[in-house]
Amino acid sequence: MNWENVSQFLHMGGYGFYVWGSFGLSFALLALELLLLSVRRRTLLKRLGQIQRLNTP
Amino acid sequence: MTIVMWVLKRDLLLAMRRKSDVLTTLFFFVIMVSLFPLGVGPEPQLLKAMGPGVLWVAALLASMLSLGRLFAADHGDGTLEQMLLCPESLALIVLAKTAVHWIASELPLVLMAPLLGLQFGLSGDALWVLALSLLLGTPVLSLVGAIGASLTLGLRGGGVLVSLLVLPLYIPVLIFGAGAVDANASGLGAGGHLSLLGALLVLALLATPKAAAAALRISLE
Amino acid sequence: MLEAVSLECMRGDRRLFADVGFSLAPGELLHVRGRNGSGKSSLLRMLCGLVLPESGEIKWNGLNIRRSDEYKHSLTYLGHLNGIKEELSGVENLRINCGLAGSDVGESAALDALARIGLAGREHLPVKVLSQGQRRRVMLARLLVASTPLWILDEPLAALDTDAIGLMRSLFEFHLENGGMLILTTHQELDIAAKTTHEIRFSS
Amino acid sequence: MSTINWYKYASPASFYGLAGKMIPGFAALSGILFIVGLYIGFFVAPTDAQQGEAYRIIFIHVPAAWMSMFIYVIMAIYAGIGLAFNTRLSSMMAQALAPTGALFCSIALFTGAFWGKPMWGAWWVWDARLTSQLILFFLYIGFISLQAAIDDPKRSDRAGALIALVGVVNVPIIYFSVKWWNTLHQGASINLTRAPSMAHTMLAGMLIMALACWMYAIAVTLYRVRLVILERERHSTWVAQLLKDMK
Repeated sequence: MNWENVSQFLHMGGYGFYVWGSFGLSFALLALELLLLSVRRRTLLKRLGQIQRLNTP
Repeated sequence: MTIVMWVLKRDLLLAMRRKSDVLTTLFFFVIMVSLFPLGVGPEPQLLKAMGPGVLWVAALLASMLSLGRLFAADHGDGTLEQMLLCPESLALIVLAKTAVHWIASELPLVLMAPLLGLQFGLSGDALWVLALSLLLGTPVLSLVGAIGASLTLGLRGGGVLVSLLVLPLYIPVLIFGAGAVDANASGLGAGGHLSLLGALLVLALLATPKAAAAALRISLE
Repeated sequence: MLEAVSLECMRGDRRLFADVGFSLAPGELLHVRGRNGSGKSSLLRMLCGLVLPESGEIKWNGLNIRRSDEYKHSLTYLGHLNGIKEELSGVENLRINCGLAGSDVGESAALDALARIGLAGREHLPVKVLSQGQRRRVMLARLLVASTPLWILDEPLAALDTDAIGLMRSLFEFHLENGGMLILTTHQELDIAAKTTHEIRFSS
Repeated sequence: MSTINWYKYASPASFYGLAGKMIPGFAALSGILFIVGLYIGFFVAPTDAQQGEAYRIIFIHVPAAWMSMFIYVIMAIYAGIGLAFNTRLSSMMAQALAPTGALFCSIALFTGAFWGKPMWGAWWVWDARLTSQLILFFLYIGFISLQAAIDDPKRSDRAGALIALVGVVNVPIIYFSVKWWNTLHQGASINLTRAPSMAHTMLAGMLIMALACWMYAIAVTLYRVRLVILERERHSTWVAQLLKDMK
């Protein structure tokens, strides 16, 4: 095991900001992509549903 | 006369009747280059180091701005459709048009560049290398630019879009072109850079007209 | 002989037309009618090979036009854009346009054609000083010197006066009598004598 | 043109359903691999003698850089197939891949900066790899904005394909020229990707993270291509039926 306790783990030998910044931002961006995609899906389905309701009286 | 000769004749005639277009590109280049000393200060050592890069970047931008004229007018008045229908390979026609475009909007820059290089304190040797590198490099810019120009025909915001498409592809030319002058200044000799530029030119001559012709077909459908 | 088999055209996700077919023999006329935006121009551009059909095939003398080298030599297409340059004179425009199409036309032949179409005295003026109708005539003058068997014309009579329309009609009839083929769209009613007249009418 | 209608075999309608079934598997695989990869990266791999703990950034940086290059090539291949054989589905795949590729490219860029600050003392150094990565990002942006600027889907597919192919031909030239430029101007000597003492565990961690990113990219691309299919095919009867079934 590399780390004796949590604070050492978070400290990353003095590079905590850079290491956690990298990983944090990376996964945040991936999560953002997923979020944007699900929003896009929802709006698309809503719009298609509306169009269909207009076309089938 | 063959069809390609007609294209050459026509485009040269048009370039001569629209001299102001030639001059606007040239003056854009001159103004661009003159802005840098005003921006970074007149320190001779710094200017001498920056000179080749500045001249090359300015040539890149001037070339990119002039791309709008390559096909847009012919697209607007329907001549481009006629060129697609004419019994001659479209790639050859694109090559002819690009050649005239280079003569009208890039050759003046190449001739003007050594003069502007004097403003940056480049030595006589460096000026020669600069002119030679531009002579070999700017045709590549026109050829690669033709692809971007034909892809963006008739699109809204086409001018900005073409820069996004084309500028990244210009990077190797910029590196070898400006590098040639630097290499000459540092005593390494510009031969390597210049031959790489020549290789790029041959590659571009072989490959880009076909790609631009395909792009024109896509854009006009 | 031009043959079109069940052509379909899509613009974006709108179907402009489907199942359009005809065959056109020498001396025959095809008149394409319909309102603006109904797909007339798209059909004409498709017949030239500028637009790929979504489905279907166009054949020239039995060969798909994409594979026929002869087709481009046989075709004269005039679109709704004039295809002429403002900075050049009428003669220059005419000679260059013919040159681009692969036929060299001499100075005197070009002058003659321009005179016949009613531009005598204006041959050497830059086109930008001419009126819309006169510019149209510069473009149409190509038909007077063209030797191609197939003409595809999109609204050739737009902006022309009655004299010029009469001239064009007799030119079309002359072309058809000599075994030419003609495909055109017009807004106005126009009686052209032809061996056979086909008609395609786009609704919607 | 009488090309074979390949899309009869890979029709968007049937692919829509297939993709929907494949997404959960790839997503789950990606999640598990991320956990394993991160565990190896942080708890198993030892501290680097020269770079200290900062080197652990490679576990995300290198996989992202690989993915960004890999996706660009795959995208160009799909786009090229779409252009050559007129297969709509492959053009849609190319369109769906681009944003994820650009995302990995930007991840590679800023993790490079996060590593550069403590190692080189500057957020950005004109190192050959970072510079090429930046240019690759520009190429992605060019592709995406060209496709976005064209309304007609057919023209958009073909124009995008052409610029992607031109880009893919140029990438080696660009990479070579940047490298040449960098050696002439004496770039930074330590390199992020050449961790001096690459232990086996480090390599394993990096590969597993790369695999995780790969699975993620597949899942997200399939998800996005489903949306693209729905948008493009919104007038077809099968989409209408699908919407009815959803209610």
